[in-house]
Order: sequence, then C-alpha cells, then structure tokens
Amino acid sequence: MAHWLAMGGYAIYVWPAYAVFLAVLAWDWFAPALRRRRITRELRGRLARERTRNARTERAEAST
Amino acid sequence: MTTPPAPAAPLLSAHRLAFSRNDEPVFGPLDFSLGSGETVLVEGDNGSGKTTLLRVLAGMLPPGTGEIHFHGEPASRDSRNGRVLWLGHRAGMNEALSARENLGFLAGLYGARGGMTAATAMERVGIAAWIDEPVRTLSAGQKKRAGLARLLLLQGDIWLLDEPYANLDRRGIGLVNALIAEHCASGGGALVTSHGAVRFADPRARHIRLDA
Amino acid sequence: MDSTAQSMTGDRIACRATGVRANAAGACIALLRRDFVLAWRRRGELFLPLLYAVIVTALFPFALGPDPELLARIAGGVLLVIVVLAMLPALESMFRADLDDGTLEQWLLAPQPLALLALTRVIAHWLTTVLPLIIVMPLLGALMNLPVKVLPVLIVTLLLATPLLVLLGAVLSALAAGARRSGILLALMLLPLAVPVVIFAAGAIAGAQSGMPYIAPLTWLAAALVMAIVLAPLACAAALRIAVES
Amino acid sequence: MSRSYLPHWMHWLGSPPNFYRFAGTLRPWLMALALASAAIGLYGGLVLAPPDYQQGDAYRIIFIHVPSAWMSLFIYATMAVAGLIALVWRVKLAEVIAMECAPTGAAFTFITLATGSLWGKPMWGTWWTWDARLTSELVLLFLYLGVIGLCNAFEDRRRGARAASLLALVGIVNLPIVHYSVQWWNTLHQGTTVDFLDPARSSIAAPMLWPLLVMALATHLYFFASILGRARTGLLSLESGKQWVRTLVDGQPAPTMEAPT
Repeated sequence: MAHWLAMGGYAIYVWPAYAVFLAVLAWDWFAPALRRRRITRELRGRLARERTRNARTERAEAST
Repeated sequence: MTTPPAPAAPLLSAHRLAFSRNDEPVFGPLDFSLGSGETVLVEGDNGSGKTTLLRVLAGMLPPGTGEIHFHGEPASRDSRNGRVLWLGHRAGMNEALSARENLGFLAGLYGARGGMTAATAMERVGIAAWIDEPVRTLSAGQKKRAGLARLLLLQGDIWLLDEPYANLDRRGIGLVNALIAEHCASGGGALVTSHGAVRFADPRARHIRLDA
Repeated sequence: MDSTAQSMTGDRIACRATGVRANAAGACIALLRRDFVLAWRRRGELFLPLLYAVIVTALFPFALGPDPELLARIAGGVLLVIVVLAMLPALESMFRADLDDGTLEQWLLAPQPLALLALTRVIAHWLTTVLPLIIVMPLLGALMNLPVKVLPVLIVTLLLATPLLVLLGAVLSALAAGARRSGILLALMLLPLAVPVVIFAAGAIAGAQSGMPYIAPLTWLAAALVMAIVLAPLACAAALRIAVES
Repeated sequence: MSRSYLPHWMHWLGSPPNFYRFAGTLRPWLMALALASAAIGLYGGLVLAPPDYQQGDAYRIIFIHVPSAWMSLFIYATMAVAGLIALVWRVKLAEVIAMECAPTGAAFTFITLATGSLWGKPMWGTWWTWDARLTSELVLLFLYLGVIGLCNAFEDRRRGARAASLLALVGIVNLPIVHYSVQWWNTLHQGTTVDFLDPARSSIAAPMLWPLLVMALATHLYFFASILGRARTGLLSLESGKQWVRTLVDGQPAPTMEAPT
C-alpha cells in the first residue's frame, strides 16, 4: 500500500493532480445545489409575504 | 407625396400579433391596420405594453406570435427599413453634437424629404434658435421637439411615436397633433402611444386599448 | 452642414418619387463625417492614447536599462504590445454613447444594412484613435532604439493588425454595450481573439528584425483582415441588435 | 416563435417544467454511472496499469488530464451548439444550457491546466511551457471566463445569455485559428519548445488505454449529470415567477391573483 501511495517517487505530483480533479469537480457539483437552495429560500419568503399581504387585504375588504 | 391608388395594402398591418416576455403575455393577440392617412392611438396604463408593441413593430424586439406586414409585405428588414420613423423616449441625437449636425447625419441615412432641411424642420418645431447648440444644452421639451424635427426631415411614411407628448407643454402638444395631421394628410400614417392623459386632436383616429 | 442637407434634399425628391432608397455610400459618408466632427470636438481625448503610448515606451528604458542593443532587440514586440494596450480603452466606448442616447435605434431602422454602418464606424474609429498611434511610431521607435530597417515592416504590420483588432473589438464592444459594466471584461474577451493577431504581427516584426522572411505572417494577417472585414460587421450587427433589445 | 417543425419530443422537453422533471429523474442515474465508471477507470489506471517505462508512475496523471482536456473542448462545442439554438430559435432551455455549460467547461479547462502543470514539472522540469497545446488550453480558459463574465454583466439574464452565446460562437471560429497560430509561433521560437511526450499518442499500451477510455466515459457521464443539475437550477431561478415553480417550492397552490388594488 505504501509502495502504491509513493507512486514511484512521483506522489507529490500525482496525488495533488487527483486532488485538484476531485476538488474542482466537487465544487462544480455542489455549487448549483447551494445556489438552488438560496433560490428556493428566497422564493419561499416571497410567497409567504405575498400570502400575508393577500390575507391582510381580504380582511380589510371584509371589514368595509 | 406619391401615394399608390386606392386598393393598395395598408402601410402597416398586424394579424394576431402577441408578445410574451418570459412567457408572461405582455399584449395581444391584436389585429389592426394602419392605412395611408390614418392615425392609430395606442392607449393603456403604465406597464400595459404600449412601448413593447411599438418596439415589436419597429423590429427592435422579435414578434412573439402573429404577423406584421408593411405595405402588404411580411415584415423584414427590407420591407420595414426606410419606411418607418421611430421616436422613442430617447432623442436619438448625440449630446455633444448640435441638432443641425445630428439631423444632417440622420438625413444621410434616411434621406431628407423634399423641400425640407434641418433648418426648416427646426423652424417648424419652434426651436430654430437652438439649431447650432449642442443637444446637451437643450431642455427635455426642446429635445423632444428636436426629435419631432427629425420626423419632419426624414423620409418614411410610417411614424411610430412612443409617448410623443411627454415633456411637452400645451403648445408642444398642439404641435405634435398638427404634425401628425399634416403627415397623414400627405399620405403617411402614425401609430401613437399615450397613457391617456392627453387629448388626442383627431376625432377620426382609431384607438387600440391595451390592458395590463 | 446646412448646404449638405440642402443638396441632399435635391436627390431625395427624385428618390422619393421613384421609391429609391437613400444610398449606402451617402450614408457611410454621413456617418464618417459625423464621427469625425465628434472626434474633433473631443480632440483632447484623442491625445490620451498617444500620451499613454509615449509614457509607457519611455518607461521601458528606465526599467530595463539604457542598453541600446537590448532595447533594439525587444523594441518591435514592446511597441506592438503598447499599441494594443493603448487601443483598449477607446474600444469600450465604441457604441455605448449611441446606445444610451438612442442613436442605435435610428441605425436599426435606417435603410442601410446595420453591418455596413458598423463597418463604417470601425473605419472611423480606426482613423481617429489608432492611426495617430501608427503615425507616432517613428518617434516611439527612436525612443526604443528600433533598427531603422524594421520600422517600415513594423508600420505595415500595424496597418494590417490594428484594423483587425478594431474589427474584433467592435464585436466585443457591441456585445458589452448592453451590459452594466465592461472595462476589464472587454480585455478578458479580447485576449483570446487577439492572440493570433499578436502572434502573426510579432512574427513579422521578429522576422524583419532577425533578417528572416516576414512576408508569410504579413500575408496571414492580410488574409485574416479580409475575412474579418466580411464577418466581423455581421457579428457586430447581431450583437448590436441584442444590445438594442430591452 | 415558429418552433413547430421541431420533433415532438424536443418540443415537449423544451418546456421548462417537463425538462425539470425529466432531468431530475435522469440525473442520479447518470451520476451513479459516472461514479461507477470512474471507480473502474481509476482502479484500472492507478492500480492495474503498469508504470510507464519512461515516465514511471508520473504518467498516471494522464487518466484525469486527457479526459479533462477532451471535456474542455466537448463542453465548448456543446455550449456553442446550444448557443446557436438560443440565438436562432430563442429557446429558453437552450439559453440556460449554453450558459450553464460555461462553469463546468471552465472547471475542466482549469483541471487540464493544473494537472498538466503537475505532470510537466517532473517530466519537463518546468511548471509551464508555451507549448501549442497548453497555450490553446489557456486561451480556451479565457474564452470560458469571457462568456461567464459577459453573461453575468447583464441585468436581464436572457439578454446576457444571448450575448454570451454570440461570444461563444465567435470563440469557436477563433479556436482553430488560435491553435494553428500558436503552433506556427512555437515552431518559430524553437528554443522554448520542450520535447513533448505526446500523451494521446496512439501507440499507448492496452492496459493503459482502457482505463483512459473508461475515464473519458466517466467524465462525459459526469458532465451530463452536472449540466442537467445546473440547468434545473438555472430554470428555477429564471422561471421563479411561474406557477410550476411556486407549487414546486412550497407544495401549496400559490395565490392565483395579486392583491386587488
């Protein structure tokens, strides 16, 4: 195993290359998920505000 | 001005014309035509799509669905350009140049009407004294008038006027109505948007009502 | 100006009666004249790229030492890069003012093809902002101790390369005109497009400097210029349409 | 617009809610396949394949470097095709796909440059060389960044997408010219060229070739999974006013009417 990890002496080049590959693709995979969560949170807030606004106007209409 | 004999196709016609922005319908479907000598007034509140309609007709926005014809030909660069004059919110004039220079340039693009020069056009709209001043120094109303001078000077029988009354005083509004009337009398046609606050002079004008 | 309008009116009456449209050559001349008047009115700004080029050129000997041989060896490439950098700021504002004041809307509805107007604008821009840079090249060459035999090749190279860069820059400038901010964005977009131009231009200059043939890269530049004259205005027109849409 | 002559299934898939659901179903499968093939490819490449007789184990970077380089070009081509569709037919989905391709493409281009650099150091003794291939790849990265930057510089995202699509198309004309010119330039300055051990040489031995091809398959599958996810997110933000997004987000039917004024 240690022999394999040493990569024939090239470990300091091979493993960072694979680390870059994995890290960048992990970013690529998770960035849209984070963006998506932000979008849905904002949208949920907007919908909630809209509902309270509508409820308020309905009450106002009922009282007049 | 030479107008073709009576059974000619209208200057501009729209058939089932509709436009959506981001899948939200903005206006339409609309059917209308603008014949020679006619004025069509497009009315509606803010946000009802008046400007959008004019931009679609001018080819600055792609039509959503429906057809537009100019002189009976389907709308294209060839059938539209050179026939349409556009007056929008912006003057279409460079601020550092004088009205004379701007008008001279545009006359080079569009061609000038017979018997009309930058000077006579500016005279007609009442700001001849400012003809050599940089456009930057003109007031909003004067810029609008300079835009009207452009309509007078340039060739093109279909006028698309987006809120031509904005920024104008009572005399200016009268001027716009007089210019439209003259243009129609000489065989042209005008499509005019207004948010309804201004009384349109021509009682025969047809109306298109856009609702938000 | 008034007399022009007057004389134009003469032909237009005939045009109108026969339905012939305003002609393309007249439109191009009108646009060129307008841009020249505008440039003349802002002639102070035209000196800024020149000043920039002179200052940067003067900095090189300070940074690298006044060794005439070293300067002579790098002069061609350095001057090429300085010209490219000096062109950049002006490229950004190629269409912006016209978009903001509504002139582009008038372009769009003019009887002439939009691409033709864009090409005319490129020519006007090149004549007013880039040509002066090429004219002062002998002076800059002297500052950098450029070998005299290289100077003509340098100037011919720039005469081919800079119009090409302005054509490419016009497309990008039109693309960026509708955006909120551009600035560094334009440089970022221009870099990939400028790479081949700079390579061939530098190749020609290096060839002349080392006594090797320099005709081949110049031919490539000329071919690219012809291609760009045909294609770039079309792309530019498409970009301007996107910019006007709103 | 007249989209009616497109095949029916394309029309169906072009509708954002349909695409959203379809992509949501397909995506996990693609990603699972991508991970499985990556596992096989990496096992083959890192464990089974023998060391290279010249480069020792350093050559094992090839199994990510070359697939990434292929992806950087493949994604650019995808972006340009989607951009063309977006410009000509104004299909919203094509705009979204074109724009969402750019970050992933830039990511693969960056990986190519970084791994190439890590490979170059032990092989050529330098982190960077102005080799034709590397230089073209760097230019490609700038093209991607330009597309991303232009798209984001617009207030109106759809207009930004179309402008950036046009830039992508200009770039695709430019890329071969860049490659050719850089090659020409490189032969001109022969002194700087390092003896490049062509990584994609066809004489590669079979135990090294099959992991490379499997890794290429894995990156393609990954890209498809990634672009589906990105396009879903892009559609969600672009269509945030729409009923289907509202129902999707909070499960309850949204108010059908704005507050009366």
